[in-house]
Amino acid sequence: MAEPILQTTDLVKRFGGLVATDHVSLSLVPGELHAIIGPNGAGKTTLVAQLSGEMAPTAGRVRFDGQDITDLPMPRRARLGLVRSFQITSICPEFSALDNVAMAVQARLGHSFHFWRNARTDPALIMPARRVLEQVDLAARADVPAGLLSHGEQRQLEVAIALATEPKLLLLDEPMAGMGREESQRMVSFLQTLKRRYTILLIEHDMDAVFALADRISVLVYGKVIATGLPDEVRANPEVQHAYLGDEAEEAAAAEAANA
Amino acid sequence: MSEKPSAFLSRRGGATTLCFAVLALIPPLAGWLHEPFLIRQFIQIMAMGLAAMSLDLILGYGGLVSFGHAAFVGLAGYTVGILDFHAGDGSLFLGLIPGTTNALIAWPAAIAVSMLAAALIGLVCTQAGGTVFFMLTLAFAQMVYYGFSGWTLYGSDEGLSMGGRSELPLLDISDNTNFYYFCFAVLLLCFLAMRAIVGSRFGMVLRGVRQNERRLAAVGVPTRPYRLAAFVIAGGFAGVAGILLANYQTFVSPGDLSWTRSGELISMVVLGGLGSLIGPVLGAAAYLLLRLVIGSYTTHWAVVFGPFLILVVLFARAGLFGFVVRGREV
Amino acid sequence: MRRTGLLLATILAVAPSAGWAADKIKVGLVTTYTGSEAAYGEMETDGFKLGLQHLGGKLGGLPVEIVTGDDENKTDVAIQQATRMVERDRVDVITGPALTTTLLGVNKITREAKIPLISGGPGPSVLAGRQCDPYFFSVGWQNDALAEATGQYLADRKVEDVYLLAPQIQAGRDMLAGVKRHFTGKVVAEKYTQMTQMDFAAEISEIQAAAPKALFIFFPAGQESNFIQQWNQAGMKDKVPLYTMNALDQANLPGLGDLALGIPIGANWTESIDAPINKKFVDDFVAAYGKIPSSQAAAAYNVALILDAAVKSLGGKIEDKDALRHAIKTAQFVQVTGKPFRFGVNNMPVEDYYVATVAKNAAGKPIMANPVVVLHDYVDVYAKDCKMTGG
Amino acid sequence: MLLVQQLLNGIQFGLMLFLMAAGLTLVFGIVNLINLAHGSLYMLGAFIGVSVQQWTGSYLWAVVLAIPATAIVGIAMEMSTLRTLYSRPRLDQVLCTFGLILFLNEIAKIIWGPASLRMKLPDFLNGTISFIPGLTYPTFRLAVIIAGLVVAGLLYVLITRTRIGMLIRAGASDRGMVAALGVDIKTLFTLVFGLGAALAGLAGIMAAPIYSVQVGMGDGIVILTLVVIVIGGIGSVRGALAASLLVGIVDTYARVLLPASVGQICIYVLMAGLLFVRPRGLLPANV
Repeated sequence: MAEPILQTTDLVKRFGGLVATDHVSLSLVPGELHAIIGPNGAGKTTLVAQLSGEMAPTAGRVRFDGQDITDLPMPRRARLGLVRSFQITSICPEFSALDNVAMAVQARLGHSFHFWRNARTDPALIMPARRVLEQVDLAARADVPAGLLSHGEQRQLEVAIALATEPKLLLLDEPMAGMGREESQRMVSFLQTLKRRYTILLIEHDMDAVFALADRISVLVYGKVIATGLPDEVRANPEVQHAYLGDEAEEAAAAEAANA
Repeated sequence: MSEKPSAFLSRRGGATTLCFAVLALIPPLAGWLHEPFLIRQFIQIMAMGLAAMSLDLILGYGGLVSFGHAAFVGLAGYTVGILDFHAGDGSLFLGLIPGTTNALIAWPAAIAVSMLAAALIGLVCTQAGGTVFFMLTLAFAQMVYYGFSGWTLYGSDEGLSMGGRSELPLLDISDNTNFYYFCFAVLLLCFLAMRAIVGSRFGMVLRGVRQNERRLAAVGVPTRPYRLAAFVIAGGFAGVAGILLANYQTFVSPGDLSWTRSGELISMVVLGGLGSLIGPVLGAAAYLLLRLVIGSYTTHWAVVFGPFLILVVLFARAGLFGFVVRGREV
Repeated sequence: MRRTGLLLATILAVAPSAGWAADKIKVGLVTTYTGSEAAYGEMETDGFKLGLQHLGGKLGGLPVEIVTGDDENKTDVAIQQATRMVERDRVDVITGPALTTTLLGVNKITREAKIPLISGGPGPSVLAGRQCDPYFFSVGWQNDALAEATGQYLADRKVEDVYLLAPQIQAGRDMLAGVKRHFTGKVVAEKYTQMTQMDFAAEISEIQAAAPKALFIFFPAGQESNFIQQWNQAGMKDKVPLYTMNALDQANLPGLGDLALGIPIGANWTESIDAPINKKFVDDFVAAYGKIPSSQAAAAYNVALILDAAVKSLGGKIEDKDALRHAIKTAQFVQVTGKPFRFGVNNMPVEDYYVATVAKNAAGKPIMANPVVVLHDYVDVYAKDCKMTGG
Repeated sequence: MLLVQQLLNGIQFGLMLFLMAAGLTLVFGIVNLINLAHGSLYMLGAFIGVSVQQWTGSYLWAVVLAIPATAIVGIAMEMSTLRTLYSRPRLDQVLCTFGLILFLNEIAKIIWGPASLRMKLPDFLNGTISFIPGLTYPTFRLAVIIAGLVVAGLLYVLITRTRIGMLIRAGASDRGMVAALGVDIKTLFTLVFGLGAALAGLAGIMAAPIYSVQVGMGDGIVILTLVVIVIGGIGSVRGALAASLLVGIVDTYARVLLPASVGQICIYVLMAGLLFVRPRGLLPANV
């Protein structure tokens, strides 16, 4: 197995008496699409915050691409290639879709202490940004202020912004949040096209999507990873079925067994 | 917002050109009306307008609510005034630096002082965001205010009177019309510079900071250095405005850097239109002319202006400039 | 286009009628109508108007137009008002500024514009010496001299030591320098406060601890009144005798009631000076405005008298500002104290300075009573430094 | 003795600031509004007090009537303008309340005139009191200290022991929760605002006999109050008390020990220094 690109060792986050992240050790190999699932309140958001650098862990380390990044803030991590998208759409609403993406390109190109040249006519920013918009099927909407895009389009833009930074690892925080069925399906097929080209850590609620996309799945319950493995292994894991899929699923499985 | 960018730009461009054209015609108009006072009034409008424009850079584009901007305006003014003072009696500033009335020395020094102060104050203030930023800028501005109001050598509360305007080679700015066109040129240059800045990569980051700071951090832009840089740049342009104001009055006083002056500057920016650069100049014109016109009918002009300001804030955020071009570039 | 139209309309609204008529004299009155020192503005306006009334509503035969401006006790505002009067209203002469602070601001404009400025009171040291200005006149007093009178009075009574307190402004420095000039005893301390300070608890505690034989204070009227009130509240009235100058007068005495009784005041004029012209002035003032005039009111009355004399000597031809200035300098008139008025070389008055004591008048109101001349026909110490150009 | 006396002066000034700061910080904590016009309420309290005294001839009546009157003005302010600002960006709040200052200053000028007015004290407050041999202190200033302490005590009880206080604390940290409790949140906000206004009015009426009462008297003090709030920790009443006393005492000593030119900067240097060490203030609110 190749050297893991992202690795956490015994990550712990406490809020007072509450343990939101409980000795989480994850490891992602380059090129894989790894999904994290878990019921509400399992600590997914807290985990993402620690991986992206918005929140400092109480204990444990995070390594990325051969470097300890535990103490680095979010922008530094992003420049190393660990880039996230947000569960709740986070765009610059007054900027056009193109501006939003160009901003990410600009960030990739290094510091922005350039004071004179007009950024909107700078081919170094605009060309790559247009390419990414084409990739996510938003080219036609490039000049529309992002705040006026539909919810689905905004979710696409959210991913496009992350892609434009040419990340080594994409941290997708519930990219399908709030989407309709059809939109979700489109997003799934889009993510399919990203698979293998990027290493992806997908945090998602939508089970169908996860099982359709993921190479490996980790299950987070009460801040603990209770299982990691291939989709089928995870699906079959009784502990997962009990803790995550709940009694209902167990009953269903039991009923299935009875019927058989 | 739905207008095509080209049409939109030309409309903005047209309005901006019109503003400058009107400003260029004020001196002949004043001559025609036999009203030299008009020239002086519009020098003040341009100088205050430039100060408001520089505030717009951080307020309108960067979303940084600074309530201490007048401090940077005043600091530059005081630098010019203090150098003039020492030139007058041949003494040394702090026993070290000789005074001068030469604009080529005094003015860069004044801008440097404003930028340096902005850097120091900004270093502390940009650490915090939002409310604390607002209160810190206010408090530091008060510190500067009390510093000068207690500095006996430079007139403390009574202010410091200059011997005359600074001396420029080739141009005699002690003449009001000359000085008017000089201010006009400075305003135009500063406007062009600031317009370039807000359109640049730096400007895009600055606007991004206002809209969604977290988003920028997530793509790898550490926002604080940019906020700080913007604060310093705005301080520098405020310094330019301060130089013009000090030369306009040939007098500087703590009143120039009081918090109410900062409040006036914010009012001008919002009145004219946030994030439009030229809008604040319109705002300054509106503010000062309203005060003059209403003030000539009643001394209680603030009774009208206070509620007017509130109404503009609540219902007409695009300001005067927005009223002219109907829309706002993003 | 709509906006351009609006702008033009505004400009036209701003512009007053052009040109000026030589058939009247336009007097700009810049003084303080707002804040703690607003009493000055009122006193001055009333004093000037009463003078005008006594002169039949005209100055040297010319009808008068008064333009007023509120300086809010701020130098920058005073400068703005003076600029407006010079450039927009085109006044012939400016008077008013009741405080040294604002006076110096206005002087900046009038000196440059070469328009006569006649002080309605203060005569700052900076305008009395080397930087004296041919276009500046004081028909009130020279700042230091008021305090010099008090200082002389303290010296005459062989008071051993004195504690000095004033705000950190030009007038404050003038006054304390004045007290020290003729005082022979020891100066316990010379303390300066912030210009706009209203609470003096800390200073009063300091003075209480220092236990001087005398305290001299100078503050503008509003602040002075605050100080005296707090001085009494702290029970200091009977412990350390308080001395001051005409910053304690009818501008603030009515509000203080009995609190100020017995305080000696250095002054160039008091309401109790026994001269027919003064009696008429005071009585008519009381009748017209329901209050006793203050030092500023008296000086403003002088302003009317001197302008009348000057314009008369010019036969109404006031367009030549240099001639007007000269006429003011050489104007012959009897000032409100009952003595012929005379300027020194520095355009400061050469006059008697008194020390009066606050006491009740027949109606039970506190007044500056029993004036005693301390300095006769006094030429201030700065006059020798003044080399006035243009005579 | 001098040191003790100056300490009392500092405490007296500090507690006056506290009356202002408590109201401002409460409003900030619960409705997240920066109200620059808080100083105008202080001014109105003083002016109303002077008017009442002119009618009735009594300082006590002035105190009794001016406080609720100021509260009513405050509530009117809240209901007419400020209410719409709660969800607005900071800039809007700052500007609108700045506009209010301009307006209220001018209104006061129209009603009470531009000249400053004086407030007279009744005889029993106008003397000195000697509570330790050798130490005399003005009775009125002592009364201010007592009033300040009493208010601090009442606020403590109000916030920690009563249902309203519980709601205030809850409202500061979680607005949704308070609404979920079935409390009319609008009324609560209005009440808190009224309370803040009443305290500002009390400060004004306490200040009136010491300072003179004039237009714009609140403009300076509101800035100082903001400094106090920042030092104390925004939204924290305990912090406001600690910071007020600190600022009052430092200001007093700075004024007598240092030349007038540097005295007033001290507070701001203190603030900058403190924030460097404790960016969230002395006693941050537990939000």
